[in-house]
Amino acid sequence: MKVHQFDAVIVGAGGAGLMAALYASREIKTAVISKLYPTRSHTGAAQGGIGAALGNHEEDHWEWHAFDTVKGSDYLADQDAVDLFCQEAIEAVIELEHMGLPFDRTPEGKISQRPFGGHTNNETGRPVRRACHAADRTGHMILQTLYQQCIKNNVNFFDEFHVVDLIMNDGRPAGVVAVEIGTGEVHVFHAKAILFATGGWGKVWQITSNAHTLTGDGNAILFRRGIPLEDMEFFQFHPTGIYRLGILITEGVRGEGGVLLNDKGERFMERYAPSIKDLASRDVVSRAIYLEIKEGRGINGKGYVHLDIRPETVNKYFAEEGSDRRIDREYVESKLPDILDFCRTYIGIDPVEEPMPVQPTAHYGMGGIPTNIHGEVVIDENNTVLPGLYAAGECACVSVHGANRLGTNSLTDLIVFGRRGGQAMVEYCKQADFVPLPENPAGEVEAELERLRNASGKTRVADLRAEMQEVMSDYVGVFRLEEGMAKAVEEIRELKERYATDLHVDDRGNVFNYDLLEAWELGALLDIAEVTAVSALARKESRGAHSRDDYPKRDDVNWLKHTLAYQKPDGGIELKYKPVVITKYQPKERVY
Amino acid sequence: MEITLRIRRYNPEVDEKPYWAEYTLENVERTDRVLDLLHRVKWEIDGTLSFRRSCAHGVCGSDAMRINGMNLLACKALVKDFVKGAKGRIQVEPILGLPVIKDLIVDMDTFFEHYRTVMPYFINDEEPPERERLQSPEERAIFDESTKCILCAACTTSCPSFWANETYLGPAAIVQAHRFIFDSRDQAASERLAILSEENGVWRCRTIYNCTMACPREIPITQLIAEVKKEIGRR
Amino acid sequence: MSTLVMTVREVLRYRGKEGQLAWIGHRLAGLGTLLFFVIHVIDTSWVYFWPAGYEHAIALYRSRPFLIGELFLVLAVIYHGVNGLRVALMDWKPRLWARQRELTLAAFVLTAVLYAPAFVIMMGHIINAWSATGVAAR
Amino acid sequence: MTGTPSYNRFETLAWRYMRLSGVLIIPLVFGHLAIVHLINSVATIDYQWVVETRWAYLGWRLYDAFLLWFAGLHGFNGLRTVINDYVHNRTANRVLNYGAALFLILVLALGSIALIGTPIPEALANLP
Ligand SMILES: Cc1cc2nc3c(=O)[nH]c(=O)nc-3n(C[C@H](O)[C@H](O)[C@H](O)COP(=O)(O)OP(=O)(O)OC[C@H]3O[C@@H](n4cnc5c(N)ncnc54)[C@H](O)[C@@H]3O)c2cc1C
Ligand code: HEM
Ligand code: SF4
Ligand code: F3S
Ligand code: FES
Repeated sequence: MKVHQFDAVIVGAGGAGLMAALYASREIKTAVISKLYPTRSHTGAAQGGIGAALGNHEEDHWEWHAFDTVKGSDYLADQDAVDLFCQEAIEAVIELEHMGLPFDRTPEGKISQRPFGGHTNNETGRPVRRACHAADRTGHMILQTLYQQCIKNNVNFFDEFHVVDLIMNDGRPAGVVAVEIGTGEVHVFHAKAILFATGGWGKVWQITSNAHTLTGDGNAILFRRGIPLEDMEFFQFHPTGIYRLGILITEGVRGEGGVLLNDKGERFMERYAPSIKDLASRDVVSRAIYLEIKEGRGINGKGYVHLDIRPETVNKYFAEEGSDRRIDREYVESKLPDILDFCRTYIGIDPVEEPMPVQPTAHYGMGGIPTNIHGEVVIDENNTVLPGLYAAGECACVSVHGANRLGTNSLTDLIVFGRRGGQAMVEYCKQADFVPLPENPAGEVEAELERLRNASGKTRVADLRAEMQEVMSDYVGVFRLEEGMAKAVEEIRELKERYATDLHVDDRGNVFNYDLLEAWELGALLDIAEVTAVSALARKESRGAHSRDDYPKRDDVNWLKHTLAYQKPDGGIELKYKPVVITKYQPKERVY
Repeated sequence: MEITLRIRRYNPEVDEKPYWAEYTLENVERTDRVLDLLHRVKWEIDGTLSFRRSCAHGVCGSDAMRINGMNLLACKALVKDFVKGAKGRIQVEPILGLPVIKDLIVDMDTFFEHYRTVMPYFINDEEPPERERLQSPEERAIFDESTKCILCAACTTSCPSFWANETYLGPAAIVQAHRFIFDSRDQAASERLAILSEENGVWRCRTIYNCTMACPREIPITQLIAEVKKEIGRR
Repeated sequence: MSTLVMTVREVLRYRGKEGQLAWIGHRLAGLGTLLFFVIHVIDTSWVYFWPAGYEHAIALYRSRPFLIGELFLVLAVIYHGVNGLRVALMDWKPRLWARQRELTLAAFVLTAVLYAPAFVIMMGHIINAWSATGVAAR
Repeated sequence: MTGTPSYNRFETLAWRYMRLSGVLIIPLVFGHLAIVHLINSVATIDYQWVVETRWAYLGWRLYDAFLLWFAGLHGFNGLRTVINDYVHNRTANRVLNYGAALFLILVLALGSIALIGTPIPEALANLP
């Protein structure tokens, strides 16, 4: 076992982790630990854009952005945080540009922006161009730019180190335990401040836009250490994943004019969201697609619809709407090169010639580790801060996304709250001392890893994971029912039992034992699946991404509140609730 | 269809030398990725098989390997690209020129060291303006191709010049340098060009084109290298 | 040095297609030509330093292995020259990369076209030489 | 940034030289091949031929001198890059490179001396 000491340790090197690292490393001794090489983080997969009311093409205001965000969240977002978020978004995006990020440009040389779901001109209700982008690889550019700047600033990276535990001493965080993947060696990182930025957990579901490595590790680690998880029932299903593969087709396609069509060739979104149609927010569109499919209007009666970006189709609708915009093949090629590439490679379809088969795909966790606007982890209904512990990015829940995140707001979240987290750690480390390491700080988790390494039951990790994904997709997906969710909770508990008693791991070695680490990751997924199902079962209303057939209406009287799920000492889950911060925007019905 | 996967395997804790192992998989779809097949081997047959992967759709750069003799991303290589009939073989081995650690996993240290050598970060020490620095779409287009790189190393490890001599910075590092050299906002082009004018820099490129053929992001690497060579010549 | 073996092996194994083939050929042809060039300069200098030796050397060139070697030498020089021009062209006009396969094939074809008459003429010399002087018997 | 960065001019020049000399060598060496191996052949070439039909003329001597120097430098620079590719051990690399350079000097010297020194046969020299 090796022990390292840093002022600040950041777990995760996606957009959020790197942004925090940039800020922290300027003033305090900082380490970034990541189970992937930083540039492999899933931020690199983000396509469409980063939201900020720059107004480079047309009138726009951060207040509009804030209202759209709150409305998109189905009024569950904390409005003080949203205001700050939308204000800081502007300077954060400019800061990225100053770091060299190669945005697409307008003819005047400014950052180019495109329309995106749920982002509107508040006066006309029409879509507004707010998504700052670099073709359809915005996340890639952000990740690369931030990593480059970290290299420039000599940030200490521990690449391919898998964090498996948070060390607590007397209720205070003292560091983390990580496995060096290349050698199997266990390392202890002793730190004053620890920030988690481990990203999402889409792998809980079958069809997902998320990477294989997005297994919610940070959330599970903290949850096991008694920290609650907030609003986990809200998980976003992106309307347009490639049929059966789940690979994301960015909302930018619809931003550029693409439309969704059912088997009859109808632009069905006209019925569900008469004013902004295909650019309604994601929960609305995903539900619409499922309803179409349920009514038998999926393409050839199958479980998908078409997304059409062929210039002739798009121009037809532009003309119908009285817009004078027109697009052509070259334009599509230049704005959506990667999307075209994905379709050509994986399904042999050229989107400029043929429409793309799409279905909703598990995409983004609105909930997560509860934090305040400084990235500090808060652990109860009164927002009590746990000093020294921070979270940012998708794994965190500030909450600015509430029950449904608007497209482009996650990348903004990484930058705004990653930066705030980094700054807060600096302030904290300047005045705080190290919490001493407890005796044998890695003992517990080492024992668990040993158990997994030698697990010789009958259930393969992959099979157990597949069963979990099936249960969650069937019962805790886009549409939910009391009965199904109860069943899910029960079945997940059974799977957890088998995980504890009947698991099988082949690889008993130390070097790059991904067999073992996948088993560990499955443990995290199961914990998260359970929290999600339990939180969802309890919430008896429909709001944002949580949509119940048995309670189809939003219920602000009883449910305008955040869920906090705690692990009970005996292993069960306890739910508490905390109020939503409402400032200017009173909840009202959501129509697009 | 039925596919026999022939994999170059090596576990430093058990094996003295690398060896070939074969796995036969049934019910393979023509559109399955080679990554899917590797997963099936790992998940259904032998969990000790080790390889890196994450995104599974060609954007993270984890899983460059040599498939049927050519560097590709396992997640962007489809079975139908290699096998036409109902039965066939696909051969997978680690990329060449970096030390193999286990099975398909190589030690990427040299690769990232070369990457860091070329100062792969934006440098402009002037006080930035209030808003964005302006850049015309034309200026932006000059370095567009080099911004696409995902650091997968498929190019560098396909280059005979790199096989011959690992001190060669390699195409990936040059692409990264190109990204900044030709960015109108950046101020350190000369420093990077000076680094690349050294013996282990661009001159080791012998215009072989393996890199360009291998790049999963379809970056015209050889063109970019040549542009850098010309730029050095101009100074 | 071990990387030399590796390069040779992997150039055969890696499916690098035309560019790689063209390169290894260029390198071998260049080195081969260099070897011949060195020998040739030395023996030609004997015209000054050691005229008798020069006659010996020329006699040696007339022997069977050298006559066959000459066939290869000319091929090597033609190919190296043509391909060298292609490489210089590609470095000079980077955007030609999109046509690299065609250009490389063109270099192969041009080499063949230039070599074919040379080959016929040289074969003629060889046959003449062997039948006329009986060198073939040596 | 500060100061002028230092470029490796030698490598840059060497690379350029390879391309330029290559283009120049083409007519020289193709001509040489045509004369020596096609129009004539080793069967007809001997001391007499060299001295009387070739080096009797200053033009041919110059032609051969150009070929000697351009091809020599080109070939040895090529050899240098090959050595640098495959021989990584510092000492071995030095030894080989210096060895090659010395050898090049020797070869160029031999060739040049022969070109300059070989007397023009009297019979020819006396021609008008
Ligand atoms: C396909 C796709 C497209 C998207 N497009 C957009 C878009 O256009 N606009 C937008 O705003 N948002 C978009 N999103 C959402 C957004 O990209 C993500 O929410 C965001 O990138 C998450 O960033 P992150 O920094 O929180 O985590 P990630 O980038 O996922 O990084 C997680 C990091 O944590 C590390 N890590 C995880 N577990 C451990 C562990 N146990 N030990 C050590 N390290 C660990 C990983 O190595 C990684 O470095 C998209 C998401 C997807 C999947
Ligand atoms: C006929 C005209 C010639 C042309 C156009 C030519 C062109 C070139 C070029 C462009 C290169 C550089 C290759 C690179 O950097 O990738 C090269 C390399 C080389 N040339 Fe030539 N050359 C010619 C004749 C010769 C001759 C006559 C010799 C021998 C004396 C020779 C020996 C070499 C060698 C040894 C190399 C190095 C090979 C390598 O690096 O792979 N060349 N040539
Ligand atoms: S240039 Fe292409 S092949 Fe090379 S590392 Fe980048 S993406 Fe991979
Ligand atoms: S393969 Fe190598 S030699 Fe140059 S063109 Fe590519 S870097
Ligand atoms: S797994 Fe990400 S590139 Fe293949």
